[in-house]
Amino acid sequence: MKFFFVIKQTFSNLWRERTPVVATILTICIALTILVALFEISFVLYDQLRDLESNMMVEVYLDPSATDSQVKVIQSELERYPTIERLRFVSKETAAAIFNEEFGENIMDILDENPLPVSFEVRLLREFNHSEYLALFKTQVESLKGVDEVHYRHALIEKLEKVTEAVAIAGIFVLIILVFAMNLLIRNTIKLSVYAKRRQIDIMKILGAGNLLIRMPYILEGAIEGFIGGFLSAICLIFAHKFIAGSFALVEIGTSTYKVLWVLTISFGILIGFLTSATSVGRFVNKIFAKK
Amino acid sequence: MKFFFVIKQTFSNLWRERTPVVATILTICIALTILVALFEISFVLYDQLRDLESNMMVEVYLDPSATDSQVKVIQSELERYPTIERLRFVSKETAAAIFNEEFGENIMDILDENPLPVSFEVRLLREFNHSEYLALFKTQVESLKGVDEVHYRHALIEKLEKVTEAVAIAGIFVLIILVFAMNLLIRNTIKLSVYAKRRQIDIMKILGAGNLLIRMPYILEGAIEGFIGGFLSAICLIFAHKFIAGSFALVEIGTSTYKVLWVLTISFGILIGFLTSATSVGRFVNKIFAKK
Amino acid sequence: MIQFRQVTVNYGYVPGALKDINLQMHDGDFTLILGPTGSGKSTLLRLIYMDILPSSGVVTVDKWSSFRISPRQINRLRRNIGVVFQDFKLIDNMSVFDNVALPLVIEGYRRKYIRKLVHVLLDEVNLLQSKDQRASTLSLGEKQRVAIARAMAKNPFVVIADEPTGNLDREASKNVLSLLERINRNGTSVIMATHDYELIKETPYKRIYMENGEVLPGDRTINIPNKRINILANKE
Amino acid sequence: MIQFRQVTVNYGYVPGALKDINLQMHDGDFTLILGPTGSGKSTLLRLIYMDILPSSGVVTVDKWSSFRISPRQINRLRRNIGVVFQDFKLIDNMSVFDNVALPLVIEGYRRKYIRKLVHVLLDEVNLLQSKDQRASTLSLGEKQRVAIARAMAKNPFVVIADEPTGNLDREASKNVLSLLERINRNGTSVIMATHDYELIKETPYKRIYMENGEVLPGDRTINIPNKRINILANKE
Ligand SMILES: Nc1ncnc2c1ncn2[C@@H]1O[C@H](COP(=O)(O)OP(=O)(O)OP(=O)(O)O)[C@@H](O)[C@H]1O
Ligand SMILES: Nc1ncnc2c1ncn2[C@@H]1O[C@H](COP(=O)(O)OP(=O)(O)OP(=O)(O)O)[C@@H](O)[C@H]1O
Ligand SMILES: [Mg+2]
Ligand SMILES: [Mg+2]
Repeated sequence: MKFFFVIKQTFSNLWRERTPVVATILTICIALTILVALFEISFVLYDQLRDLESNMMVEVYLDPSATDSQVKVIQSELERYPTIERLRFVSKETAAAIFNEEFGENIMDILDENPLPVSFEVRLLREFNHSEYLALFKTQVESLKGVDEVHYRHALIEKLEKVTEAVAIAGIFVLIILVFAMNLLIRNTIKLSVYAKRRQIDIMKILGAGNLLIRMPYILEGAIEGFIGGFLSAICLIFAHKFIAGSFALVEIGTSTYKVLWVLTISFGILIGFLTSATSVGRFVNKIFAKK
Repeated sequence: MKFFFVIKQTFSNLWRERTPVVATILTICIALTILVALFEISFVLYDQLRDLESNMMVEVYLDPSATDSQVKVIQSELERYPTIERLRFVSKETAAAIFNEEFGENIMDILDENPLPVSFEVRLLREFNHSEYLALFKTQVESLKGVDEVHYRHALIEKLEKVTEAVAIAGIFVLIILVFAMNLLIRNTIKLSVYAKRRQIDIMKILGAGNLLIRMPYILEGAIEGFIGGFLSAICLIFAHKFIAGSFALVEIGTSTYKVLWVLTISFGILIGFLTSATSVGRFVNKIFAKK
Repeated sequence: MIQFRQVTVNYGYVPGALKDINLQMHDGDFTLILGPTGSGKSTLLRLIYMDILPSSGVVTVDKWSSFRISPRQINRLRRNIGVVFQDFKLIDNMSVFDNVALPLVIEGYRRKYIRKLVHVLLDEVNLLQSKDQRASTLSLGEKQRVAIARAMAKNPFVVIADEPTGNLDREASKNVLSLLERINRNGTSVIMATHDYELIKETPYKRIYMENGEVLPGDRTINIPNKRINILANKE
Repeated sequence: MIQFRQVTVNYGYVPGALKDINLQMHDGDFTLILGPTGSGKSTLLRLIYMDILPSSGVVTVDKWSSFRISPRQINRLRRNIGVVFQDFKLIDNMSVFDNVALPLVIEGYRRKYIRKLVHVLLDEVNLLQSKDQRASTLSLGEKQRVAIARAMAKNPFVVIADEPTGNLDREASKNVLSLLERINRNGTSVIMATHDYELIKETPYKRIYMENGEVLPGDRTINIPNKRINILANKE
């Protein structure tokens, strides 16, 4: 009978006390939505910045005196690097075109001969595109025979790196604080909704009800509210995704993440609703003696 | 006497009903802190990205045939541009040094003569550092006599621009939604804390109390909670600032913003506490007839 | 004057809490509402201070009619009636003093005047020594006396007392009755619902006897039935 | 057996709600607690179901002592006592049926059994027709009867009734008394606080007369004082 009682109590509470129930569901929904959305936004942003970084090219200039076979050797050396994503050979002609692009001047117009060196344009794998590895790469490759200099735009890359790092740190920082804050907001709401029902809890206690029996309806209620809040939050997030995907080509989101979203928000919602109401009721259950 | 009654009621409520009072203050504090912090973070981030953009230089290459007096004229023309922040003359020698830097090759080693053109390095004012204005600037300056070509790295700048724009749009978007969400969270909390006191409101009504008298203590209570919440939020934010200023050199925050912070969070806290409780009580005041 | 014309009250899906009531109470009357538990006494009284409106029929109280009354007018009406609620309706976390002062505060009286008047009222119900106690900590008899003091605070044109002696002993009950009688002598109408037939046995006041939501005809003299039945209360 | 030894209760800064009480109630006794309003009757009863603990002294109830009792034991104690609270303590948004069923649910009885027993109990207090009504919508007399039904639900070893007839008419009051007497004849102790001297005038039960937080010595026969005083209640 206790089981039936708990179930009945839970659902009649959900229906009759709409004000606190709606407030709790809304709070959970909003908190989860903000949390997940900010997580995603900072993730995408970080991604974009890293992408910008990886736009930076490393150029390996060869000695003008390097022979064709030396070039071949260097190329195969470079191809063995697991950290390189793309490797492009830049002939004298291509270099002239780049010169033209950079200096707005056709080098062949000025001189009869093309003085520009042969080079390799290297794009490193994303995760190695940071100044430390680049410095290592530079010394390693420059020690190869026939390589004159390894060059990359360190000023810009370092600046970008700083920004990206700041975004990452701030993101993690904000998210951790946010998790706490949102948890506290949800706790607050559930605590208040239990507080509004303290008379009922007092009566149960004075009839000698055990802690579990008093708590169960609230715990279940919290879990159900968490479920609904998480569910609504997933819907909000998916709508937001659809809207953003429609508006900005920049941000691409796979539809496969939707499943993760459902699972994440709903399970997190249930968990927090469950745990929070369990502990909130406790505060009111634990006082045994009347204090009116 | 009504005045004294309201004041007395307000303060005795604040003291006696600690659970909802603390919950409301916490909610307001958290909501405001998150709101302001995210606003600042996105502002700083946007700033940093814009700064990165403005690192991009515009180069104005002159005709190799340009005479010294032509160069003077061009320089004074450029100096008249109000959009230019910094202007640097790049002599043939400097250009050679830059060539060396870019191509890892001393041009004087290859040739006897320096074939590089004289140029101006232009850094535009931040707010003009976007592709549209750059295109305009390019056509305008290229029409000057003695100017060969105006050159800037449009691929990178456009990409950066896209990211910056995305950050700006997402930032505004998130902040607007956040303002609504936080408002709703605070409303929820205050509504719940009023809900917990609905019996008292019912009694006041049945004694024939006017709406204003019933509402006033709650409105005042809300305003005071808003004040405290805003105050705490300002303290949190200032601590966060101090901590961040200590950790990252990157982010510089003027201490003059502290005053703005105090004013902002406190006045916003009071406002939202005031308005929200005013409307929340309304819901319970407006029902005239018993419905037990 | 208070008038009920063909008044019916249905509570939700339970119809007939009051059935076709016709009544008149004149200004200055002392009226007793009698009847077993659940017969509709409180419902009748709630109609007067318009806590509920009739499902059909019209209740007229002084110049206000339930047929057309605005929320603002209901407030004004309530401020002109003193009610001793059966369940007291004290504000739990206010002091005894503040509870009694409340109607006066609502009326906007001056502070000094309120303080003096509340002291007199509390003295009258013998609770002066408890004036700073929180209402929630009072014994039920004390609560009832606070409720009585509050109802009389504003010098209303009618005092409604719903079972004002339910938690009082004989002596205190008699004192409440004589208090109401004194108020009545000063011109205030009094309407009192009670089960305590013993208390009002010898009073000459008009009686309205209710049963099952109906007013029994005539001015019945109360005779306490002596049949011994196994069940409690309001079965006929 | 219930025993009070040198029990004192102080509420906050108001000392002496009970002063040095020494009492014994034997199993199977029917005990009446009499006294004017505010004299400490409810306080005495609350000590028995340990809603409060004595400020000094010891209360012993059956095998439990207020001196050393854990929260879990208090729950067990409360489940063995049936209490008719003076303010009923019904759960407002539960139905009458659920309210009466609550102690049985807490005890973990089977569903079918509960349904049958609650029907019998509600019939006994003549509220079967209201079994699905929400408790908050009941008339006060009805609430009181629900509280009585709930107190008797579990067949407790002692029933405490704090003013169980305050909201009932004479007839219903007599029925409640005879209900309590029937329970008592089956071996359950009954402790009843009441103001209604008329009701218990001719009963042979043990009386404890309280005044100002003290138990008056001896087994006083009640004589209703007839002195006419201007103030209400518990002034000596
Ligand atoms: N809100 C409500 N919803 C449903 N039924 C109600 C409601 N309020 C009262 N009732 C029912 O209407 C009937 C009359 O109630 P009322 O309170 O008027 O009785 P009463 O004569 O005052 O009884 P008592 O002497 O016990 O106070 C009761 O049976 C009660 O259950
Ligand atoms: N929590 C409390 N704080 C302060 N005083 C209290 C508290 N509870 C009760 N009292 C006081 O203790 C005294 C005894 O109260 P109690 O409820 O025991 O009286 P009672 O005999 O039951 O009266 P009644 O017949 O009116 O119910 C009262 O004067 C009351 O005001
Ligand atoms: Mg009634
Ligand atoms: Mg009592």
